[in-house]
Order: sequence, then structure tokens, then C-alpha cells
Amino acid sequence: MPTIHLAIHFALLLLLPPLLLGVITKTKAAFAGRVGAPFLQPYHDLVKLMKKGTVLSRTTTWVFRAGPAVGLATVLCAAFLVPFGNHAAPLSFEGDLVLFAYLFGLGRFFTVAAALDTGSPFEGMGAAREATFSCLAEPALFLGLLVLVRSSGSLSLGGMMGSGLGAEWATAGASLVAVVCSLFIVLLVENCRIPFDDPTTHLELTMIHEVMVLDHSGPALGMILYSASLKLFVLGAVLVRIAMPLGEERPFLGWALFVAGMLGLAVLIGVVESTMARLRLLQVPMLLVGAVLLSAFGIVLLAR
Amino acid sequence: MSVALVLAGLVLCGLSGLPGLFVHRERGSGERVFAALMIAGAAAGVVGALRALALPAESVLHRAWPVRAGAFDLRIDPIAVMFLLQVLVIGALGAVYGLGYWRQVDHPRNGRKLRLFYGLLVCAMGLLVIARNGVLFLFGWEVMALAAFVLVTTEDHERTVRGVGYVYLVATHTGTLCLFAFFGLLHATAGTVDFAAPDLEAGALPLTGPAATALFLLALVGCGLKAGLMPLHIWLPGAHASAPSHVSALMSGVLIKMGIYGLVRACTLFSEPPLWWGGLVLGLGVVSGVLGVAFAIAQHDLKRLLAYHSVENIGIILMGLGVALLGRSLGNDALVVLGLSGALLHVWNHGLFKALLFLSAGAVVHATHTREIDRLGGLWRAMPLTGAAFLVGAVAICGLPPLNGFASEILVYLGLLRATTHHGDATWIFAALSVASLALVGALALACFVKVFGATFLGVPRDASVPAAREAPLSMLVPMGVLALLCVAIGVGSPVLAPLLGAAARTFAPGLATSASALAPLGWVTAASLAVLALVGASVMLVLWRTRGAQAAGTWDCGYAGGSARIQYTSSSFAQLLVGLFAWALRPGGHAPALRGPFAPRTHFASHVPEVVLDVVVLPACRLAARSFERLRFLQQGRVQFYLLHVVLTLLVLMLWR
Amino acid sequence: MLAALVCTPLLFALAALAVPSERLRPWLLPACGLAHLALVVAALSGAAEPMAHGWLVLDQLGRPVLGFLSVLFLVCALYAPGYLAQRPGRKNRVFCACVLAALGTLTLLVVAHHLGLMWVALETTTLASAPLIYFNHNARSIEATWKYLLIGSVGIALALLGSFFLAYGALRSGLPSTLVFEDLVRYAPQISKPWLHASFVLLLVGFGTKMGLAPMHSWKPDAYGEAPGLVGTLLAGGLTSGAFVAILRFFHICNAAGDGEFARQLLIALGLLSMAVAGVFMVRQRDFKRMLAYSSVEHMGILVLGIGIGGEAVFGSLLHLVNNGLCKAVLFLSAGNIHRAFGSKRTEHVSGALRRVPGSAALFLAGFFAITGSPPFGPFMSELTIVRGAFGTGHYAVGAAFLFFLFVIFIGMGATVLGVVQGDPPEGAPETGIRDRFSTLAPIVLALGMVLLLGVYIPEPVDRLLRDAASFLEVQP
Amino acid sequence: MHTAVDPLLAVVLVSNFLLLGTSRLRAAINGSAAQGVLLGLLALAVHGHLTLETGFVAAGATFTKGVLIPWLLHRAMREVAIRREIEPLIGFMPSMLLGAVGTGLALVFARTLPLAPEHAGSLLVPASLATVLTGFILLCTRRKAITQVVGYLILENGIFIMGLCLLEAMPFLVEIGVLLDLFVGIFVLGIIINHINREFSSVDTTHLSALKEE
Repeated sequence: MPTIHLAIHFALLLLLPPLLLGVITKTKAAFAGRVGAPFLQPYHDLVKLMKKGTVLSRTTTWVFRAGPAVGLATVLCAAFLVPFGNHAAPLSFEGDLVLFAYLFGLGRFFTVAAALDTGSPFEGMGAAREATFSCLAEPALFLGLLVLVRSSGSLSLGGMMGSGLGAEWATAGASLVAVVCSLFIVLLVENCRIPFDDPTTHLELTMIHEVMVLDHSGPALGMILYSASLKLFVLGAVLVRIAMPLGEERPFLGWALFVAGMLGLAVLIGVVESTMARLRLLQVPMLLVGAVLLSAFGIVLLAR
Repeated sequence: MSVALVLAGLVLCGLSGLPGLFVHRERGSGERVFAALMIAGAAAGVVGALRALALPAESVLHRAWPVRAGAFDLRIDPIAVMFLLQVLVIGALGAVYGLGYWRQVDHPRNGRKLRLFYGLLVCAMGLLVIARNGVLFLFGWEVMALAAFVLVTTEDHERTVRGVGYVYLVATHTGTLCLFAFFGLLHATAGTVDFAAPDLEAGALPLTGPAATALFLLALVGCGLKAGLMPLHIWLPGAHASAPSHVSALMSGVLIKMGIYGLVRACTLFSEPPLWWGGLVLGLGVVSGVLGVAFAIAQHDLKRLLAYHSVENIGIILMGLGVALLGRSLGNDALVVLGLSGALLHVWNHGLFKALLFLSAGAVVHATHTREIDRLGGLWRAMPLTGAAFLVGAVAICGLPPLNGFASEILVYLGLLRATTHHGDATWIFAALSVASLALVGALALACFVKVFGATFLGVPRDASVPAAREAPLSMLVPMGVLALLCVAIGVGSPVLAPLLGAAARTFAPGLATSASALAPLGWVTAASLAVLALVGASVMLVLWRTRGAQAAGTWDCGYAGGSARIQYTSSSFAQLLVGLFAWALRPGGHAPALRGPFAPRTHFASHVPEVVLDVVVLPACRLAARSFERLRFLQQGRVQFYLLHVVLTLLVLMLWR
Repeated sequence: MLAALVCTPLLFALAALAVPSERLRPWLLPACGLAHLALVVAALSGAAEPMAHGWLVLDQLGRPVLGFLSVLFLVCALYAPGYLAQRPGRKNRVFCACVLAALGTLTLLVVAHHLGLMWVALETTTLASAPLIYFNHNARSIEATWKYLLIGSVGIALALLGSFFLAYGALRSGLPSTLVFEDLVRYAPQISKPWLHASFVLLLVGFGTKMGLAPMHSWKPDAYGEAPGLVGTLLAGGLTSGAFVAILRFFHICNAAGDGEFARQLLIALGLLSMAVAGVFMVRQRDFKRMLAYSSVEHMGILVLGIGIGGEAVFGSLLHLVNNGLCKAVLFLSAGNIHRAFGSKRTEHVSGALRRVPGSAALFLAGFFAITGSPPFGPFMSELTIVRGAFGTGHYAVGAAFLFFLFVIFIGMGATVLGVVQGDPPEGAPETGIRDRFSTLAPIVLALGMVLLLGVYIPEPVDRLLRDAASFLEVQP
Repeated sequence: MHTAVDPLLAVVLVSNFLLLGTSRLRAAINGSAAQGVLLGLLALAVHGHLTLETGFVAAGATFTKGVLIPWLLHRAMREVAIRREIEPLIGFMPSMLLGAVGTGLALVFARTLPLAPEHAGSLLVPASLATVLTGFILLCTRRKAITQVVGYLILENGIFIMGLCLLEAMPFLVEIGVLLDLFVGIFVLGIIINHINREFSSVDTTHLSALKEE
């Protein structure tokens, strides 16, 4: 992989994610008929938080402080494995999809533990929900990726989303549609978007992700915000790569299309958030099971 | 020479409890001698095992043994080494742990007995993995089972412990009877009771047809009962919860693996296993994995929860073994290597982190005198080292990078993924669904362990009646530390083990071609683990540095001022959603109050998840059988006239027999 | 030599009747046991060919059994003085004499090679053991004795009828009128088949009653339950083995007559039935001595089952004869100690024996593991050999049923034994003041040691004796 | 073989029915005594001519079965002071019917057994089996210990009849052994009956059912 593309990869990874949040907010504002905050507002928020001091709960231990850090580090690690644009991933090996999924798991372990560390019943509640819903999201993610494994015959993310993907759309298009839908649901739940969770709600009892981070402040909260956007970006990248199979020729056009795709995804999320209401908590598992079944359906279609 | 060294080490372990018998029951010198002998025995055994690995020519010992079909046939091959090392290392560490956990002065009544049978257990397990003769194997097997029974019932003055011990005993004896049948049938069909005679290569026995099927099923049930695969796990949760913690560690970490060992060995007998064997093992692995972790989530008892996780991990190991069997049937060498390596490495890893978890859980129980997770909380402040040890174990058992659980789970994943890409028949769908199940298992395990870790060590203490905890003594911390280090070491250094795993796979299926290349991803695992370690370490350091001297305040209470520590989310409430999802299998019960009116009276809430297979299926069936047996008691109702009538009737029936 | 073997115990019995001292008399038992063992060892160390002395012949089958009986008796005899010292209120004159007489008649039973003589020996054994069951002189023991005598006598009578049938079968075919086993075996192929079959059935039922095979076992729980542990051992290990030898003699004849298959079927049927019945009655058994009686029924079933299976299992069965007898010594004697210490043999009243009589309780538990076929104890080897024999000879269903019954029995027996041994003594359990003593523990340890030895290592002479006996039985026409 | 054998055996069979049908203990004991005497006669009749051996056997059987044991039983009966067998487990008529069925079965079964030429057509084997069955019926249906002892005696008588077939072939010692054992057996049973009576104030064996599985 040429250095230039590696540099672009990292530049996009580090700089682009907050913009997605800005795009989503802007889209929602547009739907609500407001002007909304500027696109770059998330960057301002992050800078402001990084400059702030920290207030820590007396009940907490270092686990609480480590939570955001581990969360950020794991998402960054995972980003090494995902191919952006029409390029290969910086790191690619057989079975890296397992590492990819498990890195999110490691991050989740520590963010959930950090929430429990406060001893607050509300944060515990959010932690429980987060842990529960991701239990169902994980099989859906794996089953979705399995469709790609089967159709491409490759065991690495790079290979699965490589140049052969275009041909697979022709032969196994139905399966891939199912996978894209399923992964979109996974993306929404992993990033706590509507219809699973409303990041802008103000009632703690209904929250999932936001309630877990109630006690974080200052740089730690900034890290959480940043890693949330990173996670959206990384998972979104997977989705975009699958949905937009690009050939390997014309590398820079690939980058442009990829960024456009990511922004399009952000708009799509904004549209979903604007047109749908948050689901009742008890209905969330059903939708997730639906995602699992969708992925499984993709596999069944392959077996024809 | 190597075998002699191993044997000497095992004998040393087996006899380690004897000197203590001659020491007064209030004195502690016996326990120190015990620990020293165990360490010495384990050291000798480890050296011998490694030596045998390096010099295969010296790894065989053959002596006559004057019992029918018996021979003192020992052989240390790579598979045996895999298990032997685990037996010795965890056995010795547990012995050291016992110095602090089960001190003779605190337990004058059963301390000596505990140590005697602990040593015997280690010895028996070591013997059975190096034994090649079936009778010798059974010998070690049953001594192991009985020693474990004595250990489980160490506190036999408690009613629950007695019940648990009885269930264990019946389960293990059932397994032994299956193995009786196994060896009997093996002798009848193959003319030998040996797991491959010394001059025979594995898989050389021409076993096919119904006899082979019967043999396989007998081995599966006999070893499965020991391994605790769902639904044969009925004895496991209770036994592991009731035994002293270092015994639980040894049982959960090592003893149940003997079932896996037996199954692996039995599978080496067959050169051409049919496809459905692998499918069956894989399916059982999926069931054990998913249901094991589901049951674990619903537990309130710290050690019982860990015990159910053993069922889960046995499931993962079986998935690996199933992949290996599928590979043999399909003639796919990569599947064999990946599946078996994954299974064996997970055997190791599970032994390490499960022992670590049980030992740290034991430290918690030791400090607080309760196993109820819902009564604990905030222990990190009092016992940070124990907490750290538990954290390492928890991260490892979830299979998360950069620890050892990941290295083995990814091998199993790879095996299953390879099977998914296999063309030709419908096996791949099965493999694909297994991948999803394994993912589900991983996620559920994560939810479960974050729950336990959070509820036990984080937050604030929930129950004021639980005594203030103190950090465990050094004798308990050192074994935990060693285990934690081993977890990290295997996590980052797994490629070192690749040759051993490859050799084990070749023992399992001679004539494997590609062993090295299939295990290549282990190198990437090391790279990834190191990267994760570095990145996570750096960012944690950064945050810690950045937030040093932060302002302290109370936890944000969302405006509900005046809540007590009791309103923290408990482990039960954490698990409630997931238990609800699995209610079809878990059948949760309990007592929930019906609140009426604005001023509800004082009430209570309780939830409970039974051991479904035992409480809903096995015990009622046994009671039914016992009741119907009691109906036959009229045959023996005391009148001599009836007894004489029995004689006459027998005579008449037998006369008419012809 | 053989006459001396038979007469020594009888002389000792007479001496026991003559000795006036209640305290010294029990010591005649160990003395006689040692003397008998010495004579047996001398007899066994001789050449392997049969030692004949008129109607007394020590053949390949008799050799291991006689050795085993002598050892078993020695264990009991060593236990007796300690036990009788704990029962000062009981006169032991009749008891000692009867125990000694039983040994004499048992020896005669093993070496007798004449159909009638063997029958007489067995009947005498029954009579000699009746007073032993009545040792406690209470209502329960008299009931047990009555049942034992009546059912036992009926069984013996049937055996006699069977002997007549056999003799008549030989007579009918114009064979020389002889009742010596060697001749019967030699002429066996010519014996009239209907008479042979009928006689085998009668003998099987008759001696099976004595041996305690289901469904003729019904006297066993009562007799073993009420008799002292010492007597239980002698009955369960000694007398039943004697009856088994008697059955083997006739099986041998059947086999030699080419009718082994018929006999084997009956033996397998009765063996499995015995195991089944034992299993049914052992589940939720609340009296631990009765439980031991059912265990005896089970193991008698295993013995005949092994013979019925044939092949390797015959050796297993003979080995099991020894193992079972020694295990029964461990179980009955330790159960007797526990019974004395608690003053009850009901599980409602007995628990936590490990606290009150740790030695006996540990031995009882070890005996339980041993008898249920767990290594490192002897029965493991013998039961495994029987299983191998069953599968090796194609008796797959029989082997499976065998294992299944072992499973049921383990469940039943385990619950009772663990209930007795574990836990704490029940609230308000009466205190008898009797505790473990060296004299009442050492013999049990000796027996357990032998069981253990047979589990890890079968000494060459023992192995040879058993192998010879097995090949002796397997003779084909 | 003497021609008197079959008539004598017929008398034995008749006495079997008598024993099955009587409720009085005295009659039962006397019946068994009569059978004992009959057996003595039979021993002589079967052999055809008197020898020392047969004479001894005949005299022994007559004495023990016909005199000694009945005398012991009479004494026991007096001591325990009972006269009647009341309410047997099966009534007297049914037990007689059973006896008839048993005798029929014995005849059928005996036909399947090939006989030696000298015994061909004789009633020896069926009578023996029928008597054994009669003994069993008594043992299985009667409540009083003394009646059961009588039942056992009848059983032994049946076996003795079978033994008569073998009188030539069987050595003397065995015959004596039979009688001796029988005697000792009854003797011990008699002692036990006394003990039962002392312990339970009754010889009704329904009392002897404390030892059982409940």
C-alpha cells in the first residue's frame, strides 16, 4: 500500500468522523425546519471538552477513568483492519474479522465496567441495556460477514470487500442486499441511534449509551464523543464498502466516492432519525433478532 | 527416563498429603510440606514432560502389570503433554493457594483429608493422560473421580454439599460405566483395550460400522459426563460451587478437561469418522456454549456462575473438536489442524483463566464469607490485586484480545470459517450457524463477566452485613499472579505453541500435510495483541495522566437524592433482560410483589433460576422411578409363605423354560 | 491332609463347647483360623493336580475357593474377640462353636466330591449358621432365623430332589451307579437329557435359594439384617460362596454333557433378575444392613451371570467371588461397628458416622466404592473382566443390562451409604459409648487391604489358581 | 419291584389330600406319621426282597418319619396349646383343588421324563412330585408354624419317594444322611417354634412379618 494512501486513510479516519455527526444533526434540523448547528460544531465541542477540567465521582476507581481510553483505543485498532476507499486495509490477515468484532467487545467491556464503577443505578441500567443489545447485534454482524466469506472465499475483511465484490453483486445480489440491511441495523444499534436509542433525549430512564457516560466529564467525555463518532465511521465504512463495490483502478476517485458514500450514509441516518420514533425497549430485541434472521436469510439464499 | 521423571513427579504429588496425616491436626507444618512436595512433584513432572517432547524416543515406558488385560503402558505424546502440563501447573498453584485459603488452623476437621485427596487427584489425572492401556486409564479415571468426590464433600456437614456430592458421584459413576462398556466393546471389536499400542500409529484400528458408532457414542457420553457438556452437565454447577475454591479451580480448570482428553483419545482410534460425528460434536458444542453462558448469566452465586461458564467453554472446545472431526471426514487437513489446535489451546487457556477466576473468586469468598454477588460490591478498594486478577481472568474468558482466550477462540473461528468456505455439501451452513452461535456466546460471556466484575468489585458495597474485606494473603495472591501472567503470556506469545499444537494435531490424525501454514494467523494474533496492548496502555496512561488531581464529587444521582447503596443496579437486575430473552430455556421463577395503592406495605422480591436439566428433568424422573420401585416392595412384605411361593413359582417357570 | 482340614475346625468347635471361660473362648477362633490357613497353604502349595482322598478331592475349582474361604474366615475370626468383648451380656459358647463348625462343614462342602456328601455338608452348614442368626435372642432375630431355616431347608430339599434326578438320569442310561463328580463328568454326555435338565433346574433353584439368587433371596435381608456383622460376613462371603461352588459343580456336569447352553441361559436369566431385584430394593433403602443383603443378592447375580456369559467372564466371575467376599467382610464388619455405635441401623437414626466412628465409617465408605466397582479396588477388575467377556462373547444386550443394573444399584446404595457416613449425627441420637477400637478395626483394614491389592496387582499364585479353575470349568465334551 | 408299590403310592396320594383338607393339627401330624409308615413299607416293597440295607432304611424311615417326629410335633402342639389351623391364606377346599391340579401336573410332567425299564409304568415319579407339591401348598398357605413344619415333612416325604428309585444305586450313607438331616432339621425347627411361642405368645406366623420392606 503506497504511503500516500496510507496517509489518506489515517487522515480520513482521524478527521472525518465528527463531521458525520454534524451532517446527521444538520439533516435532522433540516427535517425539523431549523437551520441547526453548523457542520463543524462537533469539532468545536471536542476541542472545548479537551480543554476542560475533570470531576470524578468518589466511588470510582481507575476502571472508570480507563473506560473511555480503552474505548477509543480499541476503535482505533479496529480501524486498521477496515479497507477505506477502494484500497486495501493497512492490516489484513485471515480471521481479522474476528479481531474486528472482538475489539469492539473489548471496548464495550471497559465502557460498561466504567459505567458500573460509578455505583449509579441509572448508569447500571444503561450498561445492562448496552451489553444486552450488543449480544444480539454480534451474531447479526458475524452472519452478515459470513455471507461475504462464503461468496468471496476469503477469510479477511480486505479480501471479502476486495475487487471481487462487484462480481458477487451480480451473482449473489439478493444475499448482499440482505446483508447490507442487516448491517445497517447493526450500525444503528452499535452507535445508539434511533430507533434504538435517542442520543438527544433528556430522560435518563429511556437512555442507553448516554446514560452510561453521565459521570464522565472534560477530556474523558471528549474521548467518548470522539470514539463514538469513530465507531460510526468504521462501521459505516464497512457498510459503504459493501454497498459500493469499487474497482481498484483510479485510486483517488475511489477516495472521493468513499467520502461521498460516508456522507450519504450520515444523511441516511439523519433521515431515519427524523422519520422514525424510538422503539420501546422491549421491542428492541425483536428488531435485532430480525437483523439476525435477515443475515441468516442471506446465507440461505447463498445455499440455493 | 522422561517417563520415569514424570512418574516420579506424579507419585510425589500423590503422596504429598501423607506426611500431614502424622502431624497434629492443629499444627500447620503438614501443609507446608504438602505444598513443597506438590511444587517439587510438579516441577519434576513438567521437566519430564518437556524432555519427552524434545526426545520422543524416551517417551515410552512399558512394564507388565499382572491384571487381566492390563499393562503398565505409558506414553507421553504431544496430546498428553498438553494436558499433563496443565494438571501439574494448576495443581501446584492450587496447592500453594490452599496454604492461605484453607489453613489447617482454620479447618482442623478436614484440612488433612483435603490435602491428601488433592494430591491424589493431581496424581490420578496425570496418570490417566499418560496411560495408554485402557485398564490403567480407567484406573486413573476413577481414582480421579473418587478423590474429587471427597474434595467436593469437604464440608459434608452442610446439607447442600451432601446433595451436590451425591449428584456428582452418580454422574461420574454413570460416565465410568459408559467407559466400562466402551473398553469392553473395544476389546470385543478390536481385540485390545489400548489407546493405540506403542508400536501402532493412531487411527490404525480398522473400526467402522455400528460397532464404531456405538464406541463413539459411549465415549461421547462417558467423557461428556465428565466434561460437563450440556445436557450432561447436571453435576457440574453444584459441585464446583460447593468445593473449596482451589479445588473448584482444579476441577473446573483441569478435571473436566479429562473428559475432553478421553474424547480426543477415543477419536484417535478411528481412521474414518463419518461426517455426522463431527456434526454431532459441533452441535453439542453449540448447545453447551449458548445454554451454558445463558445459565451463567442468570446465577446469583459467584462460583456457580463460574461453573456454568465451564459448560460454555467446554462447548467452545467441543466446537473445535467437531471441526477437527469434520476435517477428518472431509479430508481437509486445515480443518483438522485449526479445529484441534483451537480445542487444545482452549483447553489450556480455559484451564488458566478459569483457575484464575476461581482463585480470585475464592479470595472474595474468603474475605467476605458470601458467594452472593448481589450482596457484594466495591471490593476493588479493599482488594485491588484480587480485583486485577479477576479482571484479567474476565477479559481472558470473554475471548477478548490481547489475552489468551482470543488466541484459541480465533483458531476455532478460523476452523469454522474455513468450513464455511468448504464446497461440496451442506456442511458449510452448519458451520456458518456455528460461527454465529460462537459470536453469540462471546457477546453473552462478555455481558456476564462485565456484570460480575462490575457488581463485585466496582460501585459501593451493597450489604452492610458483609464483613469488611481485606486483601488476600501473599500465598493466595502469588498463584493468581502467576496465572494472570500466563494468560497474558499466551495471549501475546501463542506462536511459540504452534509447533506443539501442530504435533498434537499430527498425533490426532497422522499424515497431516499442512500444519504450519494453517496456524500462521497466530503470528498476527501476537501482532494484534501487542498493538492493542500498546495502544490501550498508551491511551489509558494518557487519560490517567490527564485526569490526575481531578476534582472529586458524588456520583450524579439524576436528581433522585437520598438513594442508598442498595439502589445500585445489582447483578440480577443487570441480567434481567437477558434472562428474559432466554426464559424458554432457563425457566426463571421467583417471587415478585404486587404493589397496590400509594403506600405499598413492606415486601420482598426474589428471583431464582433452577438447574433446568437436573431439577426439571432428571430429579423428577428419578423420583418417578423410585416411586414405581417402591410399589414393588409388596414382593418383600414379610410373610414367609409368600417367599416360599416365590421359590415354587421360580421352579415352575424354569421347568417350563425349555 | 484333607480330612485334617475338615476335622480341625470341628475339633476346635468341640473345644469351644468345652472351654468354660467366656473371655478366653473367642480366642479359639483366631487360633483355628490360623491353623486352618496354615493347612490350606500347605495343601495349595503342593502340586496342582487334584489331591484325592476317597470322596474328598481338592481339585482346580476347590483350590482357589478353599484358599479364599480360609482367608475370609481368618478375617472374621480376628474380628470376633473384639466384637464379643463388646457384647458381654451374651453367652458365646454356642456362637463360637457354631462359627467353627460352619467353617468345618464349608471346607467339607468345597472338597466333597460325592454328590450326597456335598449335599450333607451344605445342609449342615445351614443348621450350624441358624444359631448364629439367632445370636441376639430377640423377636426380630427369631423371625429372621425362622425364615432362614424354613426357606433354606426347602431349598436344600429341592437340591436333594435335583440330586436324585441327576442320579436317576445316570441310572436310567445304564451308567454305573456312582455319585462321584469325576465319574459324573466323565459319563455326562450319556446322561438322559430330560433328567439332566430337570435336575439342573432343581439344583439351581435349591442351591440358588441357599446362595440367595432372586427371587429365592427373600430370607436374605431379614437374616443379614438381624445377624451380627460377623455372621453377615460369614453368610454373605462364605456360605453363599459354598452354594455357588455347588452350582458350579453341576454346571460343570452340564457343560461336560454338552448342555452348557441350556445352563448358561438359566444362569444369565437368574443373574440379571437378581441384579434387577437388588436394584429395585436398594433404591431408598432405609436400613443399611438390609441394603448390604440386597447388595449380596446383586453380587450373587453377578457371579452366576459371569458363569452364564462364559469366555473371559468365567475368570472374572471367579475373581469376583473372592473380591465380593472380602468386600462383604469390609462392609458387614464396618456396618456392624456403626450399628453398635449408634444403636440403630435405620438411616433415620444414623448419620454422620464419620464423626462418631471415623475409622469404621471411612472403611464403610471405601467398601461401598469397592463393591460398586471403582478402582483401585478388586471388584473393578472383576466387573470389567465380566463386561469384556459379555461383549467378547456377543452378549451385547446382557452386557448393557449388566451395566444398567450396576448404575441403578449405585444410585440406590450411594444414597444410603452417604446418608450414613456423611453429615452430623442426628439430634438426640442415643449414645451407646461404643467407639472404634483397634481390635474391631484392624481385621477390616486387613480385608480392605486385600481388596486393594487385588485391584492393583493380582499375585501370580492367585492368578494361576483362578485361571486353572476357569479352564477347569470350561471343559467341553 | 413288588406289585404292592402302586397301591401304596395311591394311599400316599390320598393322604396328601387328607392333609390338605384337614383343619385340625392333630390330624395333620397323624397324617404325616401315617405317610412315614407308608414310606417305610414302600422302601421294602420297591426293593422287592429284604436286605440289610433296605431293612435299615425302611426301619429308619418308619421310626423317624412315623414315630419320632410326630411325637416331637405332638409335644410342641401341646406346649403351645393350639388345636386348629384357622383361616389359612387359602381355604381348605381351594387348597385341595390346588392339590388335585398339582397331582395332575405331576402326572403330565412325569410322562416327559424317560424311566428306567424296571420303573416303567410305576407311579413312583408322579407320586413323588405330587407329594412335593402338596408339601409346597401346605408351606405356602398355612399360618401356623407347626402346620408349616408338617408341610415341610410332606415335602421331604416326596423327595424320599424319588429316592426310592435309587435305592440300589445310592450308597447307604446318603440315605442315613437324609434321615439324619431331616431329623435335625425338624428338631431345630421345633426348638425355634418353642422360641417363637415364648417370644410372641403364639405360633401364628402372621406375627412373623415385622421384617419387611415398608
